[in-house]
Amino acid sequence: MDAFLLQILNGLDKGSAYALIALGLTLIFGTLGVVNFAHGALFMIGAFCAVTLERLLTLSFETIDPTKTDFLGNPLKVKTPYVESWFGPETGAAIIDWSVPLALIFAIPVMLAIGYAMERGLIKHFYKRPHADQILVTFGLAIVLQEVVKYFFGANPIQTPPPEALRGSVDLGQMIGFQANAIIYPIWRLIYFFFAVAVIGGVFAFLQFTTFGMVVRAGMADRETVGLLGINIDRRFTIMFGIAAAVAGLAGVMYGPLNPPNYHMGMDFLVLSFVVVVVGGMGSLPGAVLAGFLLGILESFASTTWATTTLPGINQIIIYLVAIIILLTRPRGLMGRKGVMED
Amino acid sequence: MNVKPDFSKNANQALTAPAFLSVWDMHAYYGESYIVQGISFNVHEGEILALLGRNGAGKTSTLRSIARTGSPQVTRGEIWLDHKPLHSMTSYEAATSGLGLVPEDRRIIPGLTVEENLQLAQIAPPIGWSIGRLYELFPRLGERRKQEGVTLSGGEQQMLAIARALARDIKVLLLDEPYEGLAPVIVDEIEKTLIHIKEQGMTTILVEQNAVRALQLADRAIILDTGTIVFDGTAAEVLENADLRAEYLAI
Amino acid sequence: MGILEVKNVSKNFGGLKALNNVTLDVRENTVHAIIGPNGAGKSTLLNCLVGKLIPDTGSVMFDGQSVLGRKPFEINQMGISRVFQTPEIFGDLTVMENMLIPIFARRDGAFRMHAIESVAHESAVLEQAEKMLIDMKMIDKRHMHAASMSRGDKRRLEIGMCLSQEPRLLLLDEPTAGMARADTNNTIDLLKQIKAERDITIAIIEHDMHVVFSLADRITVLAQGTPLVEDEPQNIRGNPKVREAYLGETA
Amino acid sequence: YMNEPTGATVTLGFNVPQSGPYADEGADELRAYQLAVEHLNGEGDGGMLNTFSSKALQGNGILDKKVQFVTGDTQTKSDAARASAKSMIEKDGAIMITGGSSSGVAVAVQGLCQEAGVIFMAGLTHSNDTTGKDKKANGFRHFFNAYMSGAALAPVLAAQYGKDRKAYHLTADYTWGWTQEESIKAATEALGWETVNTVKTPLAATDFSSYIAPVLNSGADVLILNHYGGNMVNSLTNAVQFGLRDKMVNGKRFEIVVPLYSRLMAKGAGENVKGILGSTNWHWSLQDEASKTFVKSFGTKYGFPPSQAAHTCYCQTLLYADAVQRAGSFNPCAVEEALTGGDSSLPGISSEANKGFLFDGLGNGQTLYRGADHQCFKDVLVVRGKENPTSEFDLLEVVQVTPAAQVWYEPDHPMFAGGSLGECNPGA
Amino acid sequence: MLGLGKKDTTLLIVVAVLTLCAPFILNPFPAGSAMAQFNAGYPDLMQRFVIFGIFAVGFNILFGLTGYLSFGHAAFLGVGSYSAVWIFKLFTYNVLPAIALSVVVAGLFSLLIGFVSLRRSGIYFSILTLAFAQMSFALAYSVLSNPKFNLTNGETGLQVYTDDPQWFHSDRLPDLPHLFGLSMRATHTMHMGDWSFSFNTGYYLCAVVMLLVFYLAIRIFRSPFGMMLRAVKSNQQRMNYTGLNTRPYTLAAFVISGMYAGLAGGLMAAMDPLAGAERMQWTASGEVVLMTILGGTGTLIGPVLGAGFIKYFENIFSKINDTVLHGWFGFLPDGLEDVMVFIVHPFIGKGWHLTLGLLFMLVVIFLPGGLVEGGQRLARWIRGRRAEDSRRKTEPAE
Ligand SMILES: Nc1ncnc2c1ncn2[C@@H]1O[C@H](COP(=O)(O)OP(=O)(O)OP(=O)(O)O)[C@@H](O)[C@H]1O
Ligand SMILES: Nc1ncnc2c1ncn2[C@@H]1O[C@H](COP(=O)(O)OP(=O)(O)OP(=O)(O)O)[C@@H](O)[C@H]1O
Ligand SMILES: [Mg+2]
Ligand SMILES: [Mg+2]
Repeated sequence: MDAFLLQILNGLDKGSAYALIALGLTLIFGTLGVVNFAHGALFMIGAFCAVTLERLLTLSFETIDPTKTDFLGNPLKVKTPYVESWFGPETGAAIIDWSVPLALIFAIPVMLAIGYAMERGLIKHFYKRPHADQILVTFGLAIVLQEVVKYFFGANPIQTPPPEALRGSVDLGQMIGFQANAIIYPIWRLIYFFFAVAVIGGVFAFLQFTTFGMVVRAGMADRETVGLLGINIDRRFTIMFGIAAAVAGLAGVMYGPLNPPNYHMGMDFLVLSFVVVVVGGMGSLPGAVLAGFLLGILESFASTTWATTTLPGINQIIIYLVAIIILLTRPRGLMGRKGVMED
Repeated sequence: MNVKPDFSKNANQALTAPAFLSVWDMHAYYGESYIVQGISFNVHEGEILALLGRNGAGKTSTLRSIARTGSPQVTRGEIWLDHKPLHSMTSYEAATSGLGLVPEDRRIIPGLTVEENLQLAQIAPPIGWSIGRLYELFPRLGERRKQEGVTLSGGEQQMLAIARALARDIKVLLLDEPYEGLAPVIVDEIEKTLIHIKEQGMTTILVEQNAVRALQLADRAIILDTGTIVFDGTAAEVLENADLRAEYLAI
Repeated sequence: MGILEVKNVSKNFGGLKALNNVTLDVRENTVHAIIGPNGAGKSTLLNCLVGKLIPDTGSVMFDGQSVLGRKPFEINQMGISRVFQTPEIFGDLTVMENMLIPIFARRDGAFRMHAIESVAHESAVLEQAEKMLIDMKMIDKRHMHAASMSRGDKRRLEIGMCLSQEPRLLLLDEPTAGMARADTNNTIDLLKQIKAERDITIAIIEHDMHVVFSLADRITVLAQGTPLVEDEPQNIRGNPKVREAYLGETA
Repeated sequence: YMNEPTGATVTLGFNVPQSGPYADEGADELRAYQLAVEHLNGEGDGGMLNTFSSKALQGNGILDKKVQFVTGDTQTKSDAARASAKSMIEKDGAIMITGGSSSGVAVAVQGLCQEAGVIFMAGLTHSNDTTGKDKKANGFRHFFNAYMSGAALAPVLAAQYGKDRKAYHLTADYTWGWTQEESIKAATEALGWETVNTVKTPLAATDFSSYIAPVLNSGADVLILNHYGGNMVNSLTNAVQFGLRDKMVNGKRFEIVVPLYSRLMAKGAGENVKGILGSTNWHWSLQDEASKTFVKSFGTKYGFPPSQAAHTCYCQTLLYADAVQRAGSFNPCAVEEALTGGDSSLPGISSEANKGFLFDGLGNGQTLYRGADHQCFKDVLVVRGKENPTSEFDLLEVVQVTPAAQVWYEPDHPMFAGGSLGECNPGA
Repeated sequence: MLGLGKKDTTLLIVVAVLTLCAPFILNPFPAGSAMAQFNAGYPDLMQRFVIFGIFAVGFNILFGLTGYLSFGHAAFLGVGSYSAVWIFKLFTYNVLPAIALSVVVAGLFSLLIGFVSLRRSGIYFSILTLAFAQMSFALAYSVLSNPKFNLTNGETGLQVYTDDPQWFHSDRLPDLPHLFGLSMRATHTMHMGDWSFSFNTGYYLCAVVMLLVFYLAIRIFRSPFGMMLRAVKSNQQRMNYTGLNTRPYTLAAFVISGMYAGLAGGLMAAMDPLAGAERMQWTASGEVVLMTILGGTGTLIGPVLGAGFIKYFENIFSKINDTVLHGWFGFLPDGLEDVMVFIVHPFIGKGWHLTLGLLFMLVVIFLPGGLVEGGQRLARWIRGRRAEDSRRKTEPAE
């Protein structure tokens, strides 16, 4: 029972990562009709926003400590971050400690700007081009973004730890009456889950309670006609793209503390998020979210000892297996709309 | 009788009575193929102009050029609507300036219900007829409001396309074969509507294969052939001129 | 006994009864017109005949065999070809290729892998396609991409494609909508000629009464999913019920 | 023989991961190679040439030929690595290929070099198979292996955490992971530890929460992460996140072990490595003369200390050059004879197989290049994540230097069984 | 000729001449020169050009003609390689049975996957094929390589060991893949002045195979079958109502392209008897997609060009390092030399991916039809210039 609950919890968490990425992707892919292979890169850039902010906050001046030596035997240079000297060591340290949450604020304008630039500079010209061309150009872009990040930050993962106060875990099991240690859950993962719910809710609300979503969908189906109705669809597409980029970026910022970002984390998620979006059904936001959570939970279950001993290797293939089964039994994924990207 | 295009006459008209909508020396291409080959004409406020010609004469292309759809690509020429230069606008700007096009293949937006298709037309100002009023004009649409637009029958889709244009407060209505696929009773109904809105000052360009019908309704007529104007005059002139009708309209 | 027997066919969309107990007999080697107001269920009926839709109840027999439960391509192989209300052609292919495909389908059946032979060497098929294009007066457009033709031309191409299959039953959904008068007359003549030359049964949906009355041997009037009357053309014209529901005052 | 250098130069092929997750490691390897080439050609400060026990090399290239090199990208894929190595052999006439950062690549390239008739000096490859079932006469490994990790680590684990421990293994589901798990499991069980569970994780996994979460409840009090690279960074991060290290189980403090450590990975894992035990081939903080010399010459050139991958690559280059010099020929068969054919042996080990080329002064104490399987035997380091690092490089502290004798095994040890060296292949 | 139209015959002849003379064409720079870095005329890379050419040509039969975008074709290539290596292990190093089996097995495998995946179209189809391929990859990489049942030898890759049975192997034959005793590795190097050219048996085997299957591809493109496939892409609905069953057509195309992939996989194993699991990963499938689009989807020669382009970058650009750069710019004054090296540095060696990414973008932005369109534009431009020249010549000066 507790093991069961535990895996559901884990699945929810994994699912929120999938759902968040898939959400952004489905806005671009399912709504704007652009097969965006650079979406993973946007996620990655989000995570590196946190890294960058941390680097900025820890920009330091050096003083020489003659009592200690560095690895070559020279006097050791001690670094003190400017923020610590400006705000005093304690406040300064606290600011650095909270750099990931601060990065959320930092990332929003950055991601919106990147999204804007990407859409206006590149994607705009590809709405009418075949999907294959979109794949080639966005894949090229993804590689470029990735390599640029690699050039500046290296290939190794870089830790972006959560604030001290939010590290560690809580014993959820004990709270609801299980024995100790039965259901341990990291605080940041809980935060991530609630963050995901909030973002998903926000995006839903925006698209549900405004006509924006409808107009964009209409624009994707028939740009020309929407234009003939006096609507500046280009601007809305740009906004939509910006939102998607921001969602991806924020998902990346928040993901950093879970697993340290590296330059290829986007590619690692890319295929999976496409699977999630398609299993959810093209053009369906709820579908993407549902599929994200579903696949996350199934993946968690498949990685239990019980599952891997009964079916060796099931944890390696579960996502794909489920995707195949769903796509074969439900022609348009879980909640796909008719006619969206079916040809 | 004036069969050959006479630009000087048009130009004079433009000088003396600046028309409501005027098209001046418009040329347009689909890729490499030259389709609209230098067209000039004027439409006065409140007028119904019939634009006639055989299949492939370039009627649709002309309307699409005026509506600034981008395909065909207009390479030269000026289009003025109520002293505003349409030729330097994009399609949505032209639309907000008061142009409304009912495209020939109806272009109902897939994925949207009937009502959403209409709502879509009322997002950008200026807003015209209320949706309720449109349902009064086309009761069938009211009955089908929750149905996905593209599953409507052919005729119903045509009604929706016209309703969508009326949902916006437009100054010039470009109708590309509006009667196509409509039952005769409905055609009568729409004709009445056109007359009604004409009385309220609407300017209309009507492309129609049923030339007789169009000419009975129109004040003036233009006949196109291979992308050029071969006749520009009153509707009555065409109806009276058997040669002209036989040569270009086969009636 | 008709070649096509539709018995008690009903089709519901949600709450809407698009077809309500329709029974229809099309006799061999006749032209049977189906007319009726927009949304009467005419296209839906055709959809049930070609396997696009499966009726909720009822039976459809073609030449003594049931078509229900068969896939569209099987039904076509039985000898039923259909022209759609909005042209369905192979836009990326040339006009000539568009014409070749139905001929191959007729010659080789639903699937055959001629993967090594060259199209250029299929002289019999090429000849047949050329002849059809000449008949349709489209031979000069043979190398054009079908998508870049005007709408009337697309429709003519589609008719040609269906005719080239030499079907036993030809279903036409508003074949002349948007077609210039001359071409409409041309199409009427072509259909007449083909009917004279070989055994073919035609079911036609049309709002253009000129076409209907030129061609039809029998007419069924459909309204709100139910056949209103079925009769000879001259009787239909005078029928007050039909006038009111469909033809309106201009008929 | 193949690619005999006829001009005034000789070309070596440095085949390292330049893209993909191990790119940083590859970059460090490349730095070491460049340094080695400099030293071989008599430039720079000479580095470990000065401390190396064999004095055959004079700093005038190899056999008086100036050393040149070509580089390539393995992409950490066996296919790409082989393509790259082939181009070095076929196009650039490389007589020796070296590098790599994973065992799959090492085995694949080693096989290729055997077929083509050039020498392969493995870079970082830790799987038992490289000199076990996949060993080849033309291939040589300086780096230690999974068995040695287990043998070195287990006694330290027993000493630090007690003999009554229950271990839970998470293992990357591929060849290296399996041999690593097998080795450490055997070594710990021999000392009385119990293995509660072994769970395979997909190599492509990025999040290990669903594998970590059940650990606490399983009755285990030690978690062993048979992961490398990104897998290790993430699984360790997750384990710490789940608070495993703050828990008491079975009345003992819960511990985590990472059998194969590298400084670059430790850097990626950040704070999380503090206090965690593992093993490594070499570390820059070693205080022997050779290591200090190497760190100095590398650090002066690049501004930071070398990684263990850099160290092993540097050593391999020197060892190869030295063998050629001593053999007086580039012929791969002569090189093999010089590199491993000797009769010298490690002191303190009585074994038939204790035979090969014995050297010292390359940082791991006395080292034997064993003739039987072309594996080096030398001291293995047990390290622990440092609690109070003084600099960004100061992440690991050496807990123990395990002598070579303790990690010794016979060539026919079951974990290395199967396969044979075969004949050396000098190429066409 | 050969039942081809004039244009196609010319194309085939051009391709034949290019492939057969590739050892010359790809080695334009003298061996010792600074530019020798750009020479691609060594056996391994030439083999790769044609093998991936075959792969891409086959892929294009599915994607270019029917528009079905498969993201799983690498699985067929991988399966082909594994089958070939198994033949080597069990029976003989002769490449003919190995290649034959790889085509057959890949064909069967693609029949299975195609049959299931083709029930969906558009993106749903793509994801289905992707899922199948990723599953195959996971199985090959770890599940099917466990010690109890080792079909693929996992990470290391399937290879031939000395203790493998090789029932039909004899000591007289080379210990490497061969064609009736002719080793695939056998290379004859011809020196002409400073230049050197390698003629490799394996390459010529691949080249001949490629010409055969390229010819076959032309025939397929020009056949009624090919036309039907294009019709599927254009309008499935119309296909159905014209009495054609689209499923067998698409399935046939899928299997044919799967067999091409298997053939490529078999040839790869024949050139280098090791089958690695990475060959089946989605990135490998993605690569062939990129090759096809980059070269020009739906064109005959495009995929081959695309394959050559990508493989060239992977193998040549990744090998350029700073030392090489200093060699090139050595003639410049020192300061300038360093600046140049600094500028170029991010784009070569470990930065080759960056260059490739940028080129993907540039090609698709400026040449929407891929490299083939680039070529056509160039040709048109040259023709235009020539026409202009001749006009200028004939027209009297004003
Ligand atoms: N997208 C296109 N690309 C290339 N040529 C086109 C395209 N659309 C139309 N044409 C060509 O332009 C010419 C004019 O077409 P247009 O649609 O304007 O004719 P039309 O007068 O509206 O005819 P119809 O009465 O059949 O609708 C035709 O010859 C047609 O073939
Ligand atoms: N897929 C569908 N879902 C819901 N309603 C549908 C669907 N298809 C058709 N209908 C409805 O069924 C009715 C009959 O449609 P049908 O297309 O058969 O009419 P029709 O007689 O062909 O009319 P027209 O002359 O206008 O083409 C229409 O009211 C239409 O809105
Ligand atoms: Mg038109
Ligand atoms: Mg209809």
